Amino acid sequence: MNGMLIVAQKEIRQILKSRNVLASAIIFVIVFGGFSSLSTLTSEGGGGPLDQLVFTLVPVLGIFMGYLFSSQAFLREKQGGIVETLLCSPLSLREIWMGKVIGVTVPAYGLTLLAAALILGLANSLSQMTLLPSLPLIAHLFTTVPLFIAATVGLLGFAQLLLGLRENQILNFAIIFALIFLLTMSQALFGSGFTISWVVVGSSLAIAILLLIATSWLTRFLDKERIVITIP
Amino acid sequence: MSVIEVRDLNRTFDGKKVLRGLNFSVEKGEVFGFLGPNGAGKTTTLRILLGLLRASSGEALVFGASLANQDRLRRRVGVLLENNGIYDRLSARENLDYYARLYAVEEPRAQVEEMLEFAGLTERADDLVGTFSAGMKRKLGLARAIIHDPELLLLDEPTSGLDPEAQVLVRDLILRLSGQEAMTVFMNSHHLAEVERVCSKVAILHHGSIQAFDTVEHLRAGSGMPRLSLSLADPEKTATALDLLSQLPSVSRTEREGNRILVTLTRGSPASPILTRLIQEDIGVEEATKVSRSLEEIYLGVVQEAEGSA
Amino acid sequence: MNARILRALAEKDLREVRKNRIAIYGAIVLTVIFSIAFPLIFTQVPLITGTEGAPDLEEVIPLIPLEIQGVIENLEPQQIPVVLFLGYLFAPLFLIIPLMIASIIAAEAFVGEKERKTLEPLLYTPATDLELFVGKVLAALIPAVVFAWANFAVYTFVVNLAGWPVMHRIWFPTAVWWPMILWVAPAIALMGIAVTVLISSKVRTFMEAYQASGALVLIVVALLMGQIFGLIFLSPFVSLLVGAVLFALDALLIKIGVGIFSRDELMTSI
Amino acid sequence: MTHAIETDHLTRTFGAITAVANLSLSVEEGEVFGILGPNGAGKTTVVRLMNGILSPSQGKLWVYGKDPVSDGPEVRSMTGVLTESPSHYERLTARQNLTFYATMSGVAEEKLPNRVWEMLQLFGLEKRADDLVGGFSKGMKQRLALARALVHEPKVLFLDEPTAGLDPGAAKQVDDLIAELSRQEGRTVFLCTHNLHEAQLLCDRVAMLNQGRLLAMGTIQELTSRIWQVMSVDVDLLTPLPSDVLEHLKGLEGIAIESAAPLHLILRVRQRDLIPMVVQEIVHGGGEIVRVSPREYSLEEVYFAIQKGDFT
Repeated sequence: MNGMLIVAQKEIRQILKSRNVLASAIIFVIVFGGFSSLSTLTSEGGGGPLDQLVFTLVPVLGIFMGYLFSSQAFLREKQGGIVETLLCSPLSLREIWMGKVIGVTVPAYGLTLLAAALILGLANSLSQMTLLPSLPLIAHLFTTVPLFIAATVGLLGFAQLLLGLRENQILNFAIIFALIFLLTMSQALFGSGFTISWVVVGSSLAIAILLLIATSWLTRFLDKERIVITIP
Repeated sequence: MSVIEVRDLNRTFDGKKVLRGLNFSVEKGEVFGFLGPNGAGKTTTLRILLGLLRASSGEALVFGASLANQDRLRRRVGVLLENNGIYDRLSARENLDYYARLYAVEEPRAQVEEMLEFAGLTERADDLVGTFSAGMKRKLGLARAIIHDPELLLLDEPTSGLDPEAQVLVRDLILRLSGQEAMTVFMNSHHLAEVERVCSKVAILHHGSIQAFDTVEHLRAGSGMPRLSLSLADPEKTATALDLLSQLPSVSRTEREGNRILVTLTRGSPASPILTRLIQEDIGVEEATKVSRSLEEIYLGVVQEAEGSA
Repeated sequence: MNARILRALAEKDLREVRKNRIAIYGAIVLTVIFSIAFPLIFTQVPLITGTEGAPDLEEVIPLIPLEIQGVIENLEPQQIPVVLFLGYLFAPLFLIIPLMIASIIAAEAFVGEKERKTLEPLLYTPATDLELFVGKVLAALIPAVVFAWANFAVYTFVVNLAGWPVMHRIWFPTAVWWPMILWVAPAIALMGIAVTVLISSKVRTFMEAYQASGALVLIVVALLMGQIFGLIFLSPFVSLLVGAVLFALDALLIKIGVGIFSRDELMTSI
Repeated sequence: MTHAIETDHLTRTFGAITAVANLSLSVEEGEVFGILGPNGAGKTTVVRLMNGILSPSQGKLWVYGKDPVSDGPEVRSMTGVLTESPSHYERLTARQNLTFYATMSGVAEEKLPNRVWEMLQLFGLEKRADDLVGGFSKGMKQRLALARALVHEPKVLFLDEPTAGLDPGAAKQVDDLIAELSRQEGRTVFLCTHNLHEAQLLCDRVAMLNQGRLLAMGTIQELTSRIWQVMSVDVDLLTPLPSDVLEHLKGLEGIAIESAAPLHLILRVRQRDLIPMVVQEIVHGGGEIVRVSPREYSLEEVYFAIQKGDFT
């Protein structure tokens, strides 16, 4: 347990120190967050569209952050071969994986909340009336979003540890496309008129929890031999 | 109980036999040199010992257990692989601190400082490791590997890429640890001159099986007749000297090595008649030294023989 | 400049790219999405939903630039989305193709070599700095533009063929596409290369360079969004202008790039 | 006569760091010239300067009379470089790699296929010529890198750690090949190495650097005799030496007796060439010699003495 937290702490520290990655994350947030809140304002209808926007866009941003940071924590270590030394430490493979997942999720979630605040703040300051997020949306931000990020990071970390370099490059590529797709989808979604109710939030929370359970079930397939053999 | 015990170890990768029935053991306090050409299976053996790869059959025990199912046992083992296990984006101190805590070192702070000093990095302790030279990183890697005072140290090419100064440092450290603290050391190495100086025992691996496993002295003693290396005052006379020597009954073979002559004596023959004979013929001798075979010669001989029989 | 050296360099880079899965899969994915999937979706949707899609468009039409409104006035309702999206609004999106291909190859040619340490041996050859630079730029530019044009051909074919049941005639390409493909596409490909070259002096791995230059996609997205929200309309004239601006920027960036790409600078930064 | 390489007060700084300081040396045609020193001594920078990859901050240098800064392409077509890591285009075959470098280095189109094939054969890679380099072993990659450095028949060969990371068998092959290139083909070899054993075996002359400064330069013997003016010699005997022989030895010019056990003498001689005379005197006096060994200083001892500053 303790070892896991040590790993998590190190990952957080390392992510906060890598300026390149942080910069691209922040640029991404500003461009898409800012852009989206601008476009909501051009459409009419007040709080409804904003809620929808935050509901869909924020998890996507979170997933993007998780993706950016997890390649730091998992892929980079594998490319360099450092992971082999880590596997020789007294931690179990599951502890290492968990530690890294926590270490990536915390800063990714932090930045995501920042992005949500930015979108809401910008929308508020630019429109004449006060646009407050609804209660279900707030619940969504504090429960579903971190779970989604953790599940994504867990899955990505799992794949990055076990796959070879080339497969990982393909995976990376697929993810970039999936993200662009998700972004377009989330933009498209807020045009249609559905509202963010407790039911919607609850069901997305259920999905997140299921995903997380599936992810932790996958960890039984973690295997040191697979990792070592696929080190380039 | 042996610190390392390998019994009938086999490993296949995609139907290809990489290790074929390995047997050896390393005792407490020994410095064990694991030699062999690239691709002989050294890294695979090391990884199986570390519990990173599975054995196809046989066992590889460390402290009587397999590290593969005993993660906590790793606390007694220090490892320096080809990769130093050091994060470029953290400082030297942060790196050591991380590992000290991973290995649950009792007084991490004091230990980190001590290790920084050992690696000669106290002044650069807070600089990012990315700015270090290859030699500094290797030293830091070594400091990292011994930060928890392991009982067994496994090293993969510990001095590769190091300059002569750092090589001496590492060599002295290995000797000190094994001498004073009875640490057991297992090292893969290509640097035979170094292995000769630090290792008490060696094994030579070739195509996945062990061709020789003994102390360096024993290997040397078993590797042929005594030899004498001569250096003449006047190199012009080398050819005459070769002629003369090859006729003597106590000489079984003569070879020319640049300006030197290498004479292989028949067993039990003294060297003095040879010198006397040369002086009588007015061939000045500048140097006459008995040479024992270097580990390099022994190694090349063993590998060549294995290649021939394969 | 020695043509034999330029050719050897460009050929070598291309040969390597052909074995780079990320480039190959990228190219395939781009083709499938942009040149096949999009035209198929947009031509088939009106057929399936019938005229139901039309009311939605009623709201959007006021946002559409006047120039296009003139074009779609005379169309039947179910032809409108086809012409609107495939014929006009998608044009800037198509720029992603030359941009991404150029960025991937350039990242490979400039940063990939550094990452795999093959750059130093290359610097020890008698080729001049400028020859090395130009050879690598050409290796990225030519295939990117050729690939974009080939995709344009595929797109034209699919749009006309799949659109036949709706349109009943060969109507594509529309005028806005020509300057976009012939003039803006090379400009943006060159932009991708120039930016990658500049980034290459700062980053150490291919992936970093590729991800960073991916930010350029934002330019395209901005053009696209701008067009969709009716802020700008890329008429042939505007396209020529955008292309000219891009080329001017390219020239500036490449000038800086040539300065960075000297042996001394490269060795000092490693 | 022009030297193969000559530098005159060569200096290169990177920001506040001086990588090469006031270096003046010359390398003769056909010799194997070793350059030794700790990491960061400036060895790699020197090689880069000599190939015009870096420009000097101060000072001048010439490779066969050409300035690498102004005549870079010309100099580089005369030089071949083996870099520290033998990096190749792993997605190309051995033949494609060599062909590419041959073209870049200006090997004529009509000679090219033959030359490439010759190199592949020379380095024992002909069977793997059309396999991707990615699947090669370290030793094969190193041989391919040597082939790459030699494909345009350079006059000067720069080798940076040519045997680092190779197993002893492969290392010996490479060492033998270097010796052959210089001894039989007359190429000039500029060798940077941490392996002092290898330097001792191969180098005609060595230069020792530290922090960019030249500490010493010369043959290993010259350096040794400059550090240790007196040399001690061990003599083992089969039977005790007659006392008059001992007295006689004491009287000789340039010779002193450090200790004289019945069967073991330790002498101090001023020069190496006095030793044959000593041997002769003992044998003529009826002594039976089993072993004569001058205390040999290994290059390692010389190296550490010089790096420590025992030599000024």
